[in-house]
This record gives sequence, C-alpha cells and structure tokens, in this order.
Amino acid sequence: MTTGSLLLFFVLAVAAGMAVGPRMPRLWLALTLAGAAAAVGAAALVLVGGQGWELRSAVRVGGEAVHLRLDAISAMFLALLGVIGGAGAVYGRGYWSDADHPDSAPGGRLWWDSMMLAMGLVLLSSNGLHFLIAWELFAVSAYFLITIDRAKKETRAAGWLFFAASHAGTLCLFAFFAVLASHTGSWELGPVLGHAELAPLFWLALLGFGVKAGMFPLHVWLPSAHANAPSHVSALMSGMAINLGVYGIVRFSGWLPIPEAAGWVVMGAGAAGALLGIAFALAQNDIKRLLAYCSVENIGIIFIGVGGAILGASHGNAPWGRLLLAGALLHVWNHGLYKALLFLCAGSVLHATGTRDMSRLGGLWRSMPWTAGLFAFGAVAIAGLPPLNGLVSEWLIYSGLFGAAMDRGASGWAAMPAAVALAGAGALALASFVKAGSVIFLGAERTGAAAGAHEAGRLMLGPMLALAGACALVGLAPFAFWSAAARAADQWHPLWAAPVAATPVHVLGLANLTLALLFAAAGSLLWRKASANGLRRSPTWDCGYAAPTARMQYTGGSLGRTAAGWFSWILRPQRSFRRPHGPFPPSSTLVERVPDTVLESVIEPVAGAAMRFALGARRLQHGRLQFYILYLLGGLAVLAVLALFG
Amino acid sequence: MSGTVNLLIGIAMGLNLMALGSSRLPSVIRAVAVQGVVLGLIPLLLNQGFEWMVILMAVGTVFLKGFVIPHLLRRAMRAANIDREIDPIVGYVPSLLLGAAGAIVAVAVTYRLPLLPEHSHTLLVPGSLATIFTGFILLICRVKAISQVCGYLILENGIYLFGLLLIHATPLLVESGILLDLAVGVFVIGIIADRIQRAFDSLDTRKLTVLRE
Amino acid sequence: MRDLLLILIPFAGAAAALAWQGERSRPYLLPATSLLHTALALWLLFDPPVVGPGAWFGFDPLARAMLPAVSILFLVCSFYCVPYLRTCISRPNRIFVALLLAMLGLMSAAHEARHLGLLWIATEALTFAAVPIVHFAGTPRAFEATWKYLLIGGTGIALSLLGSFCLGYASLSGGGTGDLTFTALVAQGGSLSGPWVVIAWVFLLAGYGTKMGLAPMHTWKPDVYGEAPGVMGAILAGGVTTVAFTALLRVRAVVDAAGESAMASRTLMAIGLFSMLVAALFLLGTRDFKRMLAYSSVEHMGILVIATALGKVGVWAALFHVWNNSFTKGTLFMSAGNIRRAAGAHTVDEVSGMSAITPRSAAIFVTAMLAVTACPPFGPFFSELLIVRTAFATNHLAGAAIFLGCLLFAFFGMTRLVFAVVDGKPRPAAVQGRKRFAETAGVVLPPLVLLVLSLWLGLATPQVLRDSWTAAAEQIFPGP
Amino acid sequence: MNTLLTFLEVLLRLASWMLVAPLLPGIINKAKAWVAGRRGPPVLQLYYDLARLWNKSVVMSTLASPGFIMGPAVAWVALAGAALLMPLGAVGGALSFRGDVLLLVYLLALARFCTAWAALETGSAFEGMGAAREVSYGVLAEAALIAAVLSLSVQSGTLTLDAMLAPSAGPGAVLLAAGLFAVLLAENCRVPFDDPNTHLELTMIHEAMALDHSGPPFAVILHGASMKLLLFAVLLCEAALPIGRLAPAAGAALLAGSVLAVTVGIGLVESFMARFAFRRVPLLLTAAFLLCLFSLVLAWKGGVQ
Repeated sequence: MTTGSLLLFFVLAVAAGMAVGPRMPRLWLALTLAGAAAAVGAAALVLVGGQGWELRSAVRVGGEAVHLRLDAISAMFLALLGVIGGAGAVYGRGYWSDADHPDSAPGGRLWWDSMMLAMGLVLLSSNGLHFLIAWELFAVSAYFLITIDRAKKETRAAGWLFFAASHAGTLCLFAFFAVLASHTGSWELGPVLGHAELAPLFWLALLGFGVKAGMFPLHVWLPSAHANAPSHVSALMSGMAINLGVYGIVRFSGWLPIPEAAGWVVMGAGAAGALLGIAFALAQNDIKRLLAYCSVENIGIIFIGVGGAILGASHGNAPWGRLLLAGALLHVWNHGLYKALLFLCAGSVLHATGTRDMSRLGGLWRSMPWTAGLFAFGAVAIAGLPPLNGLVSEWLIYSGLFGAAMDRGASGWAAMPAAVALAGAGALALASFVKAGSVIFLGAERTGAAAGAHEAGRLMLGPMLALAGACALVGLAPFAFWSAAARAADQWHPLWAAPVAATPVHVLGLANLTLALLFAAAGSLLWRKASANGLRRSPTWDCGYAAPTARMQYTGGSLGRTAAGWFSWILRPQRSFRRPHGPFPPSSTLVERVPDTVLESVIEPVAGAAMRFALGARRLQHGRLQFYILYLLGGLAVLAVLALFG
Repeated sequence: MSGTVNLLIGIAMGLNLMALGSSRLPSVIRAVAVQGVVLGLIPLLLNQGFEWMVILMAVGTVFLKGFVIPHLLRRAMRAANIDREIDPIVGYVPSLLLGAAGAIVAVAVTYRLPLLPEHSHTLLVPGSLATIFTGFILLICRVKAISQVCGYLILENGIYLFGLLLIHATPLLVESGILLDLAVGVFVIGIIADRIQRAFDSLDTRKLTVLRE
Repeated sequence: MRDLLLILIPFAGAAAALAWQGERSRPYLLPATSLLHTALALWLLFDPPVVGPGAWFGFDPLARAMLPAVSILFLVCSFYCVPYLRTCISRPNRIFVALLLAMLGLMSAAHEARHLGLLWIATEALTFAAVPIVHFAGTPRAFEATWKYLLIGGTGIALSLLGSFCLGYASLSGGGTGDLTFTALVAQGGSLSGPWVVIAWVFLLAGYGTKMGLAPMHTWKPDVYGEAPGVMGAILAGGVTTVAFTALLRVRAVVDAAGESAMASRTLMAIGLFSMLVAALFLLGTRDFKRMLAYSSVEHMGILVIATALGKVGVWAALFHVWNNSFTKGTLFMSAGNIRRAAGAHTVDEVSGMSAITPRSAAIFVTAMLAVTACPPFGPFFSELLIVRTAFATNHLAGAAIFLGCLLFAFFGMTRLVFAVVDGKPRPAAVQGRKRFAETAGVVLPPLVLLVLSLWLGLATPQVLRDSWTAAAEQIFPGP
Repeated sequence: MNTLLTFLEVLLRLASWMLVAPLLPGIINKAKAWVAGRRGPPVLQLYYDLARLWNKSVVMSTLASPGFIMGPAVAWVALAGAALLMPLGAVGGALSFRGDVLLLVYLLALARFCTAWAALETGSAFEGMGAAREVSYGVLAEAALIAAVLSLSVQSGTLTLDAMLAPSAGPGAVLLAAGLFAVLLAENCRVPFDDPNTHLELTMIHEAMALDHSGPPFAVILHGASMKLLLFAVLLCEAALPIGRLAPAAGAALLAGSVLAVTVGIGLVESFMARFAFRRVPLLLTAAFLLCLFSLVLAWKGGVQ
C-alpha cells in the first residue's frame, strides 16, 4: 500500500459516502470509517517513513493542473482528521439517529463526509486556486453541518455568524492568494522566500486563517457555533476544523518571508487568547460554551508555540524554536483528541438530560458512570496533568519558552510573559474542569432532568473510549508521536535542515507510565484498606444542618466566582438578582449570563452602525422618478468632471 | 442659407422657454408640436440638392412629431381631464430662469468646443444643448406625466438637432432608423402614459411612488 | 450570411408567433426558435466566419465571445416560459411570445452590430420591445415599474445617441468622414479629435451605463426586476445588460485607439466601484428577494466594468464573468420566480420556510445565491478571483480592497435574506400555495440546467470559450 | 544492577520523606505553643493521629463515588513523586532529567485537582467553598511558582532541578525566598491564608475540603499535606542557599537546619499574625507573584551567562 493509493482510497471512500450517505446509513458508516482509516494510514506512512508524497497530474481543474502534496506537516493534521472524523461518524449514528431526527440525519451524513473530504483536500492541495476551492467547500459544509437542525432559530443564528465570519476570513485569503499569484505568476504554492516584498502578506494570512482558527480576538463566531451545533459536529469543528487555521498559518509562515513583528504578534495573541479564553470558559454555565472557550485557550497555547517558532526562525534558527513548533504541532493533536472526547461526553449528557445548563445537572455519575469517568479522564488530560497527553505538549512548549528565556535574547521578553500566562491558563483550566466535572457529575441531582438521565449507548461510548485510549497512548508513549511532530517541525522551514534538539521525552513517558501504574495501585490499595476497615455510607455531613437539599450544593457560578472575578473587567458578566428579603421572603432569582465581550461590545455596535447607515442610504431609492433622472444627470456630471479633469 | 436655419433654431429655443414657462398643458403640448415641425424642416434647408429620401424623412418627422404624438397626448390629457400642471417641483419662473441660463451657458460652451468652420457660425450646437437642457428641466421639475413626456420629446428634439451636424456623414438608412426609433419610443411612452391614466385614473406621477427601496 | 441568419431566425419566429392562432400551442414557438438560434450560435462559436472590415453586422470575436451565452440563457428561459405561460393562460400571450423572440433577434443584432448607429438602434428597439413584457402582469405596480423603466431607460438611451453623434463628430472634426463603423473609427484612431472623444465617452458611458444599470443610473432596475415576470428578469439581467456591455467594450476600443485609454479606465473604475458600493449598501438591508436580485445585478455590472478598466486580462476575465453572470442570474431569477409564485409574495416579511413548500426551488435558489456570491466551485468564483488577481497585478490595491469589501457586504445581505426566506416556519398563505403552484420538472429543470452549466463553466472551462475570450480581448486591446 | 541501585535509592528517599514529613506540623505546633507559653501537643502528635486514622473505619457520603477515595490516593502519589524529584542538597535528585521541574509543578497541580475533586464528591456546600478557594488561589500560586522556577532556570541556565537548585538564587535570592515563603504559606493553607486549627468551616480552605473524609483516606490526605509542606520548605531553602555546592555532610546539615528554621518561622508567623480576610488573600498572593517576577528580572539582568 503506497501513500498515494491510500489517499486515493480516502478520497473515493468519502466521496462515495457523500453519495450514499442520505440513503444507506450502514454503508455510509463503513465507507467513512474506511476512508478515515486510509487517511490515518497515509499520514502514518509519511510520518514514519519520512519522505513526503507528491502528485503532479495533467488533469486541470478550473484551468489549473492538479498538484497534490502530503508532507509531514499536513500529515499531522490529516491523521487527526482521520481519527476524529471516524470517531465522530460512529458517535453521530447513535447521537443523531434517524429515529430521533428523521429529516436532518440524512443531510447530516452527507455534509459530514463532504466536510471530511474538503478538509482533506485543503491539506493536500498545493495550488492556491484549489486550496481556496477546498477551503470554501469546507466552510460551506461546516455551515450546513452546524445548522442541520434548522428548525432552531438560535442554531441558524449561530450558523450564520460562523458563515459570515468565515467568509470574511475567506475574502482575506482571496486577497492573500491573489497577491501571491500576481507576484509569483502562478497559483502554485511552495517556498517563495526569495520575494522579500511579500512579507506584509503574512498579516492577510493571519487574519484569514486566524478567524477560522478562533484566534483571540477573532474567535467571536466560535462559542455560539460550537455550543449550538450537534455535539459530534462540535467535536469535529473544535477538534479538527479550527486546526486548519493553524495549519494555514504554520504552512505559510514557513513558506513566505515574514515581517519582523510577526512572531511577537502571534505569540502575544496566543498568550492573550490562552489566558482570556480560559477565563471566559471558567465563567460559563453552558457546558458546551465552556468547552468552546477552552478551545480558544488551547488555540492560544498552540499559537504561543507557533509564534515562538517564528521568533526562533528569525533569531538564527534557535533550537528552542524547533522545540516550540514541535510542541505546538503535538498540542494540535492532543487538543484535538481530548477536546473531541470532552465534546462527545457533553453530547452524551445533553442527549441524556436535554440540557446544556450545568446548574440544572449534578450527580450524573450514578446514572452514567462511563461518561462521568471519561469526562474526568478528559479533564485531567485537558488540564495538562500527568500522566496524560496534555502534559506532554505543554511540557514541550514550556521547555521551549524556558529555552528562549535562558538565551537572554530579545525574544526572551516574549517568552517569559508567555510562560507566566501559560501557567495562569493551566491553573484556570484546572479550575474550569474541576467546576464542570463536579457540577455535572458529582453531588446530588439538582433537577428532574438530571434525575432522569441514562447512560449513553454503545455507539456513543465506543468512540469516546477510543479517543480516551488515544489520549492515554500519547501520554504514556509520547516518544513515537514526538518524533512525528519533530519531523514535521523539520519540514516547516526550507532553511531548517538540522533535526530538532533532542529532548528527554522518553523519560517523561517513562515517568507518566510509572505514575499511571502507581496511581492505579495506590487507589486500589486505599480502597481495599478502607473497605477492610469497614465502609459505612451515610448522608453528607453538613455541619449539623438538619435538612440539606440538592439546591444547597455549591453551584458552578459560585465555584468559578472568585477567579472569574479577577477578569470581570473583560468578562462583563450580566447579573439579574432578586434578593430574598422580609421575614417570609418570596421566591428570589439570580440569573447570570456571560456574553462574548468582543462580539457584543465591539463587533455588534460596529455592525449596527453599518446597518443603520445602509438603511439610511435606502431612502435614496424613494420611488420619485424626477429625482432618479436627477441622479442620472448627476452621474453624468461627475463622470464628465472625472473624464475632463480627473 | 444658414441664416434661415439659425432663425428656425432660434424659434425652437424660444419654444423651449415657452414650454418651460407655461403652466397650461395644452400650450406645452403645442410648443412641443411646433418645435417638432420647425426642426423637421431644417434638414430640407441643410442639404444641397434634392434628395427624395431626405424629404420623405422630414415629412415623416413633421407628421409624427407635429401631429400624431401631440394628438395622442391631448387625448390622454382629456381622458384624465386635467389641463394644467399643479404645483410643480420647481416653479415656472425659476424653470424659465434656469432655461435661459442654460441657453446662455450652451452658447458659451459652444465657443470652447472645437467645431468645424462650417458649423461654428450656426446655432446648431448651442440650440441642441439648450434644448436638451430644457428637456431635462421638464423631466425633473414637473410632476404630471404628460409634462414629462413633453420634456422627453424636447430632449429628443435637442439630440435630433445635434444629429444634423452629421447629416451628410451618416448614411440615410441609419438616420431614418434612428428617427423611426425615436418616434416609436415617444409613441410607446405616450401609450404607457395613456395606460397609466387608465390604471391610476390620474397622470400625477406623485402617485407612482409605491415601488421604493 | 450565417451571422445574419442569427438575427433573422428570431424575427421569423416572432412573425410566426403573431400569425399563430393556438393560445396553448404558441409558447412552443419559443423553444423551437431558440433551439435553432442556439444551434446556429454554437456552430458559429466553433467555426467563426470571416467578417469583412466594412460589414455593418458580423459575428466578430466580441460577438463570438458573448452572444452564445445570451443564446443559451434565452434557450433555457424559453423552455421555462412554456409552463409559465400555461399557468397564466388567462392573459393572451401573442404579444409576449412575439416580442420575446423579437428581443432575441434584437439582442443578436446589437451584439453583432459593428456600426455605432445600428448598435444604438438595436439597443433602443430592445428597450421598447421589452415594455409590454415588463407590464405583462398588468398590475398598477407593473405600470409604475414600466413608466420608470421607459423614462429613465429612454433618457439614458437618448444620451447614448448624443454620445454616438459626438463620436461621429469627433471623426468629422478629426478630418475623417464621420463613418460610424467601429473599424473605421479605430482605424482613424489618433486623428480623432480628443475633446469630442472624451465628451462622447462620457455620454456613451452614462447612456449605456443606464442600460446596464450602473449606479447612479440603476434606479429603474429594482422596480422592473421586482415587477416583471421572473423569466423576463433573467433575460434583462443576463441578456440585455450584456448588450450594453458589448457597446461599452466596442466604444472603449475606439477611445483607446484615440489615445484616451487612461481616461476611460479612470471613469470605468470609478463608476464600477461606486456601483458595487451602492449595491452592497442596498443588499445589506434588502427585504424583497426579487429586488435583491436587481441589486445583485447592479453589483455584477460594477464588477464587469471594473474588470474592463484593468486592461486585456481584465477584459478576458470580464467576458468570463459575463457567461457566469448570465447563467447564475438566470438560475436565481427562475428559482426566485417559482418561490414567489408558490408564496404569493416576495418580501421576507410575508415569506419564510419555503424549503418546506418548494424544496427543489429553494435548494436551487440557495445554491445559486452561494454561486453568485463567488463560492467555489461555481463560475463566478473563478472570474472574480481572476479579476482580483489582475487588480493586484496592476497595482489597484485600494480598488481591490473596496471590491472585496463590497463582495463581503453583498454576501452578508444576500445570505441573511435568502436563508430567512428558505428557513423557518412556512406562512399559511404559502401553505395554500402548494395547491396554487406545483414544482413540476418544467419549472425546476431549467434553473437546474443553468446551475450545472455554471458549475461546468467554472470547473472545466471549454478551450473554445477561452480562445474566443482571448480573441475578443485582442480585438478590444490590440497588441500586447 | 545499576537500575536496582537506583530503585533502592528511590525507595530510601521515599521512606525518609514519608518519615520526616509529619514532623513539621508537630514542630510548628510546638513553636506556637512555646510562644503562647503552653506545653502544647507532642511533636510526634501527627504520627499518632495517622496511625489511629489508618485503622479506623470509613464513613462515606451516600452521594460520593469511588473517586472520593481514589482522589486522596492519587494526590498522595503525585506529591510523593514530586518529592522524589526534589534534589536533597549535594546528593542531588534520584531521577533528574531536563525539564523535571515542570513535571514537579504539574504533579502539584494534579494533587490539587484530585483533592478538589474528592472534596466535591460529597456535594456539601462547605467542601464546595473549600475547593473553590483552593483552585482559585492555586491560579496565583502556580503563576508565582512558575515565575520563581523561571527565574531559577534563567539564573542557572538550566532546566533540571538539581542543577538549578545547587547554587543560590544570586541577586534575587532574598526576593525569591520571600515570594516562595508566601507561596508556601498559601499552598499549605497556613496563616495568614488559612487557619489549620480553626473550627469555623466557613473560613477554611484545606480543612473544609477534608470535612467528610475519615479513616485511611483522611490519613493519606493529612500525610500528603505534610509532605507538601516539607517539599516547599526544601524547595525554598535550596533555592535561597547554595546548599548543593557544599560538601555532602555540611549540605545535609545546612538543609536540615534551614528547613527547621523555616518550620519554626511558620510557627512564629502563625502566632504573631491573624488570618486575612479572604478578599485580601489575592493581594498577598499577587505580592508573592510580583516578588518572584522581580527576582526573575534580576536574574535576567545579572547572573551567570
């Protein structure tokens, strides 16, 4: 099996899946899984074998000869696409079954495969025109996938917001590729470090890809889209789709000359995104919005790494730059894996209880133990705690940043704040997921919705277990994955020939493995000891309070209050609080909502002003013929002036 | 020769002012009709020698512009039983002044234009410009459909006048086609005005502002 | 001779339609005639005739690059007309059919006209031939639209006549014979009198710009497109506008020959960008999905004009875009017509949830909307991207930026409106519409065919078309 | 053979950490009692408590999941692992590798995660409060810790603990020591952040989280806490003093002495200071963070290249 044939199989299988999807779910699932497996296989061949794959065909699409390429960088992303695409497809069969959604499930299958196909083509195509085509197809299918449940108004609104933002980004890419092509004289993509005048183009790329990546502050579309999409779609969006933005920036920052400030800006945006993204996450009460903001954080972490790589490249290809890039690429994987896992868990909760509002849940571990365990697992992973995969990439990024600091070069001034921001983000992530996990799964059921929950079905648990297994694999045996990431990092920049500086990743893996074993051992030991000593069950001791109720538990809002309070200057939480007062107080309420500040305080006012202007301009079309003829005359006059004296 | 031509053009320019100044629709229509006749005659004077084609054309123009279309307009007017323009967007005196100013500007502009010697001493160019301008004023400043049709007629008269500069250059076939087209255009407009009168049972274009934005 | 047949066949068809008695069978004359026409046009496309330099009519490269698009669009529309006319059998369709065919003939004549005067005659005749079809509905709204169409269009046409005279006079006072054939004018070239050329260009641009619907002369467009039958809108937006565009291209060739190229580009760029801005502004808040199409058409006319300002490659892209625009606009108008007839209204305040009532038309409508907003892999994406690239290559940075900005705002406006119309809960009025209007193959296939054509045009542009556009661009901008 | 030796060494270190750790709370209490002029509980009190708890039966909330018991176990292992990463004076670390310091930080974080999770198992509002405070103050503490570690590694130009802890922290040593001491107090819930022997649940952090624990799990929590205290004390001393540069014996003596000093210092602080109001806690932690940051700047400016 060669890479080429595997890729061909991937494309054919997924395309066939599109064709048969609406009618034949089983065949669709088989084809999708086969395609996903083929994608993973092809990527693995490139990542292990090392030499990339390239195809220059005489076939012309849109007047341009087809030129495909799969190098280590795109292979990293392709592998992730395969894993998440396959897992999500299986999960979707259970989660969005034809029984529950007879009119939207078939379309969902079609768009799922078209999105996988489009993303694969984005990663493969090495021609600007085809890249744009695939890119826009990907955006369109993402839109229709987010809004397969078109009956809901807020879903449509969220989808449209995504579509609009993504189109704005796409037009930046129009400009980007158009300028590139007009300078190089062809749509072919490849290293053009010779054209120093192209450096400013990087900003266009940063805008265009940053929107898709959800880079702070371009993330405005992300929370609502991820929250309102069906959960397996959220998993694909958050685990894979936004990574394509990262791919674009990594790809073109390696191929194009880069302005001086680029590294600083990217790293700064990354640090800000990491810290503020997770701050927003901590303040959310909607589990899926929380996860979405957490994606903003992780993208921020990735951009810290990418920015560091750019800095390293401009500071004599410092070894820490490689380390940061490899770490970032590995974090792309890790984030994809555990974020998909967590979204699937959230989906199971939503499926079981019908609500995303954490303050209505609680105590679900009794009704859905597997989901609870997997969520805890994912929480440990996403908080970057040993022994799971989050630790590995964050550890690499930290050591890269420390390396930059130890150089005492100018870039240290970027690295040190980034490191501190990363620390804060890590601790906040821990807080957010302690909050999410405990409020959803621990304690007592807060409402009937939670009480009536049921464990997810086999089709849903299977993919979750698989993803968890992948997380564990990266965490316990990081070396294989590290070498792949390192190879990708070598191919980033044409001038980067030497391999990444060796790091004791294997030792870390060993430590993780030992720790994992010890955790298990100690846990079971303590459990044995406790039950040997005699284990009684009794109600929670509430310091002598006679009649504790479920509503007396600590809520998510209060769990996050302290830390979120430190960020209230940007979070701008909206509270409506009716205090109880008087000897016999009537019912009192506290409603808290944390809107997206960038969206509601920046974008919406601007959009509103533009809209008002447009509506004002419409009055010029007032239906009075005489004035229309006057317009005509005016246009004539202006043209004359322009022609004679312009 | 050109003296007579200039005389006729002068008359036409006078008729412009008359059309601008009068509030009574019949007199506007009459002005337009007379202008049509006057201008229709000019080709006969312009071309040396006897070309039956030109005569045919002139006769056709005179007949159409002088009689058929005015008759059509009068009918529409009577049907809508209105005979005067009520509160125009720009009053009659201001329109008159505008028209006069337009005429002066037209003459002034003409001296700046690189004209051929044989045309530099005729009123063809200034006359046509002034007439076109008059047409625009009527189109823009009047609210009754009929006055606007008249404005359009005057506009076309002006262009027709300008076209006479090329009477020797352009093949008659083309010219006659152009004339025919203009005539048809005006004819269609007249018909539609008539239809509108039936549909809205008025010729007040202020009623025609349903379609907006 | 074949190229003259292209003009004569439709007129023969029109005559036949006038003579024909059967109300029900008469509409079939439309597809019959336009089949002949398209076949001939394609034959000419693949095997272009030699056109004599002095010929008044001729299938020269420019005509070859555009006329087939119009012919194909008309063919598809004529197939759509048959079921359309059957639904409104109450109104006699003799005039409708005859004039529609006459319009085809006139469009062919205008595209093939190589004489400024004849070009003008054809365009003017086209304008007036459209009138009865525009108020085919016979409602007061239709009359109002017709009235505005007539007066604004008439004024514009008059201006273009003035411009033509000025051009002729430029030749006279430049020592020429005042011969108005384009070949002669181009041949006279530099000796044309400069000032008169500039004046002529201004009048012609304003005049034919009115016909194209460039802002601020576009004001008639929303009214007419909103009130005329959908198929008429398709032909106006995809056919008649291209006639005016051809005229501008031919005149531009003369102006360049006279050495006023910079002036022409300047004015074209300005009016094009202004049109796009106006269109984008109006699209942002539009609530009527038929008037939306009008503004979208204004936007695309602006795109064409901007491309024309960018030189040879730009003209090539513009010709490409003419084809894409014709096909996508045709799809949009026909599917929108279906939705309008099913819903019985055309503002988003009265229409929603049409994907439940007319699923096929709604799907086509959405797809065509995406296509027309430059979503790949449909044709417009390729032509517009090429235009952007050319703009950057010719250092029109600000122009390109405004261009892209307008595309974005147009996208916002159109997506919002179209999704609002398609999604949501169907209105009761539309639910009754189920009985009033059935989505038969006759009304769904034509727009679908055009959509597929535009897809095919984008993904695999036939070589013969590329060649024809190259030849046409060569005709407009001779030399390198 | 070699691996066997390493294994034995690790076991030895683990044993000594386990044995020494419970001493510290005893010393602190003794010091407080001495200041207050009481006799106070015996120094070995915690050992007795642990022994007693280890054999007691367990009462577990009806709401709690097995995580209620898993949590303390995992937290204890994490802390023990962190302790093993610490170098002990000139002896150095048992298993040290480039970047082990980051693993240490993350192990502490894991311990925090598990304790908070186990606390929230019961669904009691008081445990909720404790956990909320723990994770919130953890944010500032972790930032301060990273800043401190960063300054150490910039100072010494290395990423391995025993290399970066061997020399003193150079010019910023005093600032760093002050900052780390504050972090120590916060992380181990001592006055002024928390009062370990208060009995008003509303005001507690660490104790509140352990309210519902009993028997062996509670013993594990307490022992883990003492190990954490020892760990921070050792970190503080080795960061401030050039212990690693001395001869083994002298180094060991100095280490023991300084740790003792730190412990007594904690005791003194507890006897002379009152607990802060909770809203002032972040200020103090921010101050600690800033101290570490200044020491980082100093390390950046001067220090070995």
